[in-house]
Amino acid sequence: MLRLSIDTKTVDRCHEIAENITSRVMEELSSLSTVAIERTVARFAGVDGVTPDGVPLPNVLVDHLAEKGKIHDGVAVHLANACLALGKTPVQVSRMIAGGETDISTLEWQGTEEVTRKAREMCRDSLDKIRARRAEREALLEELPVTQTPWLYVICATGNIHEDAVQGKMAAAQGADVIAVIRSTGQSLLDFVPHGLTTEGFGGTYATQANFRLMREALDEKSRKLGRYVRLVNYCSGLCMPEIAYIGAVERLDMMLNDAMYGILFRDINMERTFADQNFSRMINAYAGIIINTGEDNYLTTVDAFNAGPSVLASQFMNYHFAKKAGLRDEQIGLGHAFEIDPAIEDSLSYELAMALLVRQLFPDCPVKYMPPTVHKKGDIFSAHVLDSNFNLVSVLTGQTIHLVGMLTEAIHTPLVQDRYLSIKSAAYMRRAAQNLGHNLEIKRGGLLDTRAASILDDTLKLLREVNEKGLFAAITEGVFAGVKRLRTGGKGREGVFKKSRWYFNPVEEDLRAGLSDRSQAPGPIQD
Amino acid sequence: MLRLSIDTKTVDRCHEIAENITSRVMEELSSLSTVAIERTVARFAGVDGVTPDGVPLPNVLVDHLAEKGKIHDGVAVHLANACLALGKTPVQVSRMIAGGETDISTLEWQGTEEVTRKAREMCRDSLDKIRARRAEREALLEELPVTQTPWLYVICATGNIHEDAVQGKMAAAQGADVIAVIRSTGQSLLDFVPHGLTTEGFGGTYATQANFRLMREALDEKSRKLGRYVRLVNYCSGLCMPEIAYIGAVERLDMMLNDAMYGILFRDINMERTFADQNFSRMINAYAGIIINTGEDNYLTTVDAFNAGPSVLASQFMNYHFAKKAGLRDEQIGLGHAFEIDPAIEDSLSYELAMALLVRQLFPDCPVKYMPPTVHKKGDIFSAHVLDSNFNLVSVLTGQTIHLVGMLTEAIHTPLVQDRYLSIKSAAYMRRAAQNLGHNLEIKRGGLLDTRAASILDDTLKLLREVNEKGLFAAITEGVFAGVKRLRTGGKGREGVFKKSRWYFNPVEEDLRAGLSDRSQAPGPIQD
Amino acid sequence: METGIGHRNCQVTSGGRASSAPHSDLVLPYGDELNDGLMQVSFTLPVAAGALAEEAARQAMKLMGLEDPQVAEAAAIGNNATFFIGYGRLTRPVELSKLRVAKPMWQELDQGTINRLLQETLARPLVVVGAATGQDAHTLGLDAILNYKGFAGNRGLEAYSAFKVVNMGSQVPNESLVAKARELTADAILVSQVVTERNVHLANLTNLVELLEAEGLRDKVVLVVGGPRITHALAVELGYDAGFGPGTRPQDVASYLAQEIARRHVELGHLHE
Amino acid sequence: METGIGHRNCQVTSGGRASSAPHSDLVLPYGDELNDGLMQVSFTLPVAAGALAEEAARQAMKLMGLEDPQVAEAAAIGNNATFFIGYGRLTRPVELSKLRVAKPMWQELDQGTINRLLQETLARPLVVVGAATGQDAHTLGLDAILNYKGFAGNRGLEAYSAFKVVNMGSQVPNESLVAKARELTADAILVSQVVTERNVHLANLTNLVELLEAEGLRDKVVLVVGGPRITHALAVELGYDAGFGPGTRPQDVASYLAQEIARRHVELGHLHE
Ligand code: B12
Ligand code: B12
Ligand SMILES: Cc1ncc(COP(=O)(O)O)c(C=O)c1O
Ligand SMILES: Cc1ncc(COP(=O)(O)O)c(C=O)c1O
Repeated sequence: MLRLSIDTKTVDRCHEIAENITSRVMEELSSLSTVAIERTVARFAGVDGVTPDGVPLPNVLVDHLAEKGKIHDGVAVHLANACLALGKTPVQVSRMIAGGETDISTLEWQGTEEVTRKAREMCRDSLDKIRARRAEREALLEELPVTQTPWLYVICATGNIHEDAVQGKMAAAQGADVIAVIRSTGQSLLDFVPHGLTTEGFGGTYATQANFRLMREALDEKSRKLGRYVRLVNYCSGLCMPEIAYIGAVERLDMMLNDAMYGILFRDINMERTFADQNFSRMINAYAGIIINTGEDNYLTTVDAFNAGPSVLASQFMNYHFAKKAGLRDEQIGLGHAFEIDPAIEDSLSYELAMALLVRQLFPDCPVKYMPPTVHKKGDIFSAHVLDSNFNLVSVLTGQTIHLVGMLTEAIHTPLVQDRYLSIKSAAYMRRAAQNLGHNLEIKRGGLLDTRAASILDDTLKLLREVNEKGLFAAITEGVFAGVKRLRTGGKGREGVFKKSRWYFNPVEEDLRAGLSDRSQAPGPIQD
Repeated sequence: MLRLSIDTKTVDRCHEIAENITSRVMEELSSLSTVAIERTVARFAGVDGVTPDGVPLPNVLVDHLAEKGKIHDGVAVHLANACLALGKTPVQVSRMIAGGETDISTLEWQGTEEVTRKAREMCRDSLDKIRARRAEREALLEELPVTQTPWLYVICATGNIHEDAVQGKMAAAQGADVIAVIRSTGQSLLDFVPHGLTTEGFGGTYATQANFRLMREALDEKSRKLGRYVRLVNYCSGLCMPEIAYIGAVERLDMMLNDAMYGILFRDINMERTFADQNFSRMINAYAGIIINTGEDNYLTTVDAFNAGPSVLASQFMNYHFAKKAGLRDEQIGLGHAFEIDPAIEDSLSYELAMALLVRQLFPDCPVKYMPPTVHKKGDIFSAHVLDSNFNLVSVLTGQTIHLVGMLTEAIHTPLVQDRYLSIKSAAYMRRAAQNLGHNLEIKRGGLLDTRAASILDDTLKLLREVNEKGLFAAITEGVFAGVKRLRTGGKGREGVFKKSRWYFNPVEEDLRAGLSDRSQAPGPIQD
Repeated sequence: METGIGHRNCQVTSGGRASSAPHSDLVLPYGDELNDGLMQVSFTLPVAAGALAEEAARQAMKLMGLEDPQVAEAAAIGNNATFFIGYGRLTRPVELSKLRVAKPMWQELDQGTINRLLQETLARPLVVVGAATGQDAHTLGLDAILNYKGFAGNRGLEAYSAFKVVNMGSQVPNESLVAKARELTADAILVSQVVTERNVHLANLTNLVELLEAEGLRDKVVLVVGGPRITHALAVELGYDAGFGPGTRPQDVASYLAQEIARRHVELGHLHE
Repeated sequence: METGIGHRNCQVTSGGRASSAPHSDLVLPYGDELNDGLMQVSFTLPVAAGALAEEAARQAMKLMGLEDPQVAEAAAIGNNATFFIGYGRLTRPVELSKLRVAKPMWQELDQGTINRLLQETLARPLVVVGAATGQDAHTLGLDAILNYKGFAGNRGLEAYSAFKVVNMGSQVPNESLVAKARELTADAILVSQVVTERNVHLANLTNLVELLEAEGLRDKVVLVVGGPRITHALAVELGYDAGFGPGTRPQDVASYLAQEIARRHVELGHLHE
């Protein structure tokens, strides 16, 4: 069994510090909410659909309250009040606003107790539905068990959801355990969730509720045929993290890309916005039994991977503690990692193995999401295929759980049908060929792998200490992660952050918290 | 450092038995010679060239003596006598025979002492030349050192020697350390060595002295440019083992495929012929400082590789002891092994690793020639490339010396220029990426690898015992190796075996033996 | 307050065309979406790496009728040659209905049925002589068909009571094969040809037909050839009755032989009527 | 006694043609021997695996002008589609002398020379504004050219005294880029486009040229685009001054800019004369 010799004191210390860093962020944020969170509450209340010119009703509602200076109380209060006052459903109220038929900020107050009860009640259906979908998933996993790890995870990105569904099913039949429909370029910066089935995207397909549903149905059908539950993935990151978390929960997605800092570093989204949104979105993920995938692979693609180890680990520690605070169980925290060291350097395979094993050992109950080489792939598809093969090997040797299958054409285009076929075939071969190899080898004590792992871990502790001293906001301002510097007051979506008023009320948050602390309702362990 | 736990007693026993088996064969053979051996002696004496209708003069000479019933004395005696009697050189004598101008069996006897001296003397030039070529190689290896292992070995097989030279140089520049020109189908069953530069072959290029020379010059030129000595390989197997050994020695080839039993099992060549020829050819190889490559890979391609382990090892033990008897140093004995387990089975990579390591450990000073997967490659060149990648990995992990680079197009055609480029690139990547990995891992004691290796070694001992009981001739008759059954009295080239008369004399053999036992003249250690 | 970059109505369609649409008669390669024509190529040009070589590569792709040719990789591989990997779009479709697919005429039968059919037809075992001919030493393919053990779990002809199999092995000269067939009055000759470099198999296979014809044996045997580069169409073109390619199972060959022999018997019967 | 299978005189030639022969103007792919035309292809057809699909694959290869098409692999990949790998021989040669190779006009200069040339020409630093435009968030390529650190050991434009570099980063709307260029009276605009799926880059690049023209800025700047799918020919076609593809080093771009600016200055000088 491959195991590194790791100093557990250093690990404990990293956890303590990360816990401290993230607690401070959460504290600072406790007084803030965002338009995305409020739109999510509206969705929980059943506000769905678009205006004739395509504006989603949750945006209509929240924009209306913002315009009227009432958003600080939270959307739930005013929406519930309006429902009571007008005798309408939340969606009817929203349509009236869209049509200019009402200004809900001026309606008569229906009494705090009444309004609060109404607010709670109007979100209850969604919560029930999400619990039902979670139960459905658990039942399906019993009935259609996934018996092998790593799970082979592939991407569809045709831009056309109908085509994605076809190709997703093909991939599942070829052996994929997980299908991700990646999003069109730019969706993360849209401050609304597109609506309906979509057939045009660039380098990906829009994440919409209708698209999620169509994919889920396609994969459910295929899962039954294959006798193996095929998981569906999308992204809840960008400016609509919590809304997409909601949609995904309702449409029974199984995993969601969701990182506490990705938006800040890689999309220049405002810090406060991101930290607030990630927390609420993760609470929904947690409640829905969804596995999150964090984005540490992005450090490895952006800066030299040989040197990025400590920032990857530091980020994982923080992502982990943010996730725990949002109620995610270890089994739901798919920490990101990737195989991105330049293949031109000597001993690259040894370094990859050391790092993959280190991540695995530090978070033993987390299903690490291990990402393939990308940056160092060039147009030579044959060599790229071989690079992936070593990635596949390391993944199997180190017992990873979620394995994003690399594509030989990574440097050229989003995967073609045959690219997926070839890559899955290769990954499945390695899973079979090397399945017990890791159990029959041992790490030489004090050798290259041990020393490499120890030095990365030490540097991680240093980095976390530095961040802790400065505070996370300041650390990011100074470019500690991925060399990217962001201002607390800068970035996109900042105008969507607001201070909660003393009357602020969010019934969903309350219910989620209650549900998550209630052991009987907490999502069960991952089946594999 | 990867090391299996191996029972050294079993290993010692295997050596003892193999030593016994091979000694008995050698004893039985000591009274026999073959036309190929005699033609080789003729070549040592300078008999070269062809008749106008293309018959090589060594064949003319030996056929003549055979026809006259005089071959039993060995060619040297009668040729030397003729030279003295006619006042001609060996080649002149041979031409006269070809022209029907003389019958050397009827010439007057010039006196035993005179003839013996002449016989010795006429072969001396060739022996000097071979020693000079060996010294040349050693000097070149000093000057143009090969610093990395495994040596990357690729094949040229265009059929046209000029094209082979071009492609061999390309491959060397791409990173190949060793170039083999493989032979046209069917050459092994020719009972003569074709002459001159050849431009047509099927799946390979004819082995001729002119072709050897052209390739050697091409690679010497390239070696200088690259600052790295590029080794040249050809085959001395088939019906002309010793003749090709001679040609290779003179043209400074560096390696030769040469197996004690390959001809018997895979070409249905007569047993006695093969055992006699292999011994004489190996003495020449030994003297010339050439590394032989044995053919155990062929068992793995012919029968199910998962089960062929014991026959591979048994054959290696025997090949090793035959080789030692012919004067080869361990460093010259490139025992064959291959990566041929069906990739469809579970744990195939673990089994390959166990076997590769076992071979490596059993023959620690022999430069194992590790062959790539072939049989289980199909038309899917991408998957084939990945299979090769695992082969490359095992080779690097286990510290092999001679690495025959697998080709992604193995199932389709002999290598194209780009196939070699891609495959060398991939093998070089693995050599770099995993160079120290094997030193930083250990085998788990008593795990899958240890037990697999132990069981193969035990079965090898059983098999050797069985062969020893029966004797090697009988064992082959019963199909113990590769399931192939051959009769001692059957097979091709049998008519070329004859009993030595009491006057039989072979000056080359004597000088080779003397040279090989003389430590100062023995080839130096391999530089790497 | 504005919601960020403004609303954008993503194109919504009620039922976009998807690749599962019934396939039409005109087909094109399918990469990212049905009929997008995507084609991957790789090749080497004897031109030194550089702008000229890349343009030459694109030109080569255009000569193949590939639109929008992209050079994904251009690697100098020595001797002033450059290796290319490219992608382009084929725009000329394949018309499925126009294709002529040559197939030997047989249905898959099980071992029992084959034995019975042959027993009924011949009332004696069918004599099969097999060989890897010429200089070809590749016997594994032939063995897979003939030997008891068979191939991929499917037993070889030796395992059938209805066949008497003589496997002559490797590097058998055509002359010896013909002699053996005559000696045994073989019903079928099964030839394997694996080495195809410089089309050496074509000459060898043609020579066998000529020998058989010269000896008046051609019509007396079912003549079959197999190997990784053999197609039925090629076999027929060369004067064989059937050809079998990669992945052939013994049962396929047994089924074919049984039905072909039965068919000939009936025809012969008619002839004698 | 006979020596085995009899003598065979292997064809002997004094100097067979080898591939190192000087390359002619007409070139074909080079696989096993010069100009043998060997071409590897892979593609998927929406046809269920089987004889028809294989024939369709051969037909597709024939449509590409490949002779002797061989299907090496045919794999069912689901949804009634089959993936093929094949080899064939291209017989129509590429005529090298007929090729038009579009290249930006510049010679490689070293850092010192570039700095000097620009200093002499402008007597002030050359102002460069760079951005990954539209929705493109891929900045590594642009950073490789602009940032001090550079690419593969070759320092970026920031490392030159003669450049003043403003790197606007990712997902920059064309409008913002144009505004910034105006604000700084930029001498050169450097655009990166990496996402090319569904040709999204073409629309985006065209739009930038239109904006610059509308603002009367087009002639006042050297307009450059780069990215893994960019060629100089494409760039020129889209109305750019130069295009840079994969593997571009900062020095290439610096050399080009220095020489282009110098050239324009001279022309302008002539104009004013
Ligand atoms: C094993 C092997 C060998 C073994 C053969 C052992 C043996 N007893 O057969 C050994 C090591 C001896 C060998 C030697 C050589 N080989 Co070889 N060999 C192979 C290899 C790896 C596998 C072939 C094989 O057995 N496949 C498994 C069988 C079951 O598949 P199959 O032959 O396709 O058979 C199936 C069908 O085709 C069909 N079939 C086949 N025959 C018949 C006959 C009938 C009647 C029917 C109905 C069906 C049928 O049914 C079979 C079952 O489905 C291939 C590469 C590859 N991966 O394919 C190279 C390969 C065939 N060999 C090749 C070459 C060049 C050689 C040599 C000439 C090299 C040399 N110069 O030394 C030598 C010389 C051999 C000679 N004189 O012919 C080339 C041929 C290139 C070409 N296209 O012409 C190949 C493709 C390798 C390469 N890329 O260079 N080889
Ligand atoms: C790193 C990377 C990312 C990183 C980017 C980080 C960053 N800060 O740049 C992250 C993870 C964020 C990312 C995200 C996405 N990516 Co991305 N990514 C890559 C990847 C792996 C490497 C690209 C790279 O940086 N190469 C290294 C640089 C140095 O090379 P280069 O860009 O070619 O630049 C050189 C030259 O082209 C030239 N050059 C480039 N620009 C310029 C400009 C000028 C002026 C000049 C003179 C020269 C020049 O000089 C440079 C040095 O030589 C490629 C795959 C690959 N291996 O190429 C995919 C790839 C480019 N990404 C792709 C996609 C689809 C995406 C996403 C849209 C996926 C999604 N739906 O979520 C997202 C969204 C991004 C967006 N909105 O644009 C596709 C694009 C497909 C296509 N042909 O359109 C690729 C090819 C992967 C794939 N096969 O799917 N990606
Ligand atoms: C956590 C996370 N979110 C989102 C994305 C996708 O990017 P975009 O923001 O363009 O959707 C990634 C990509 O790697 C990611 O890791
Ligand atoms: C020892 C040995 N000799 C010769 C050969 C080549 O075969 P042939 O006899 O056709 O030259 C091989 C092929 O693997 C071999 O291993």
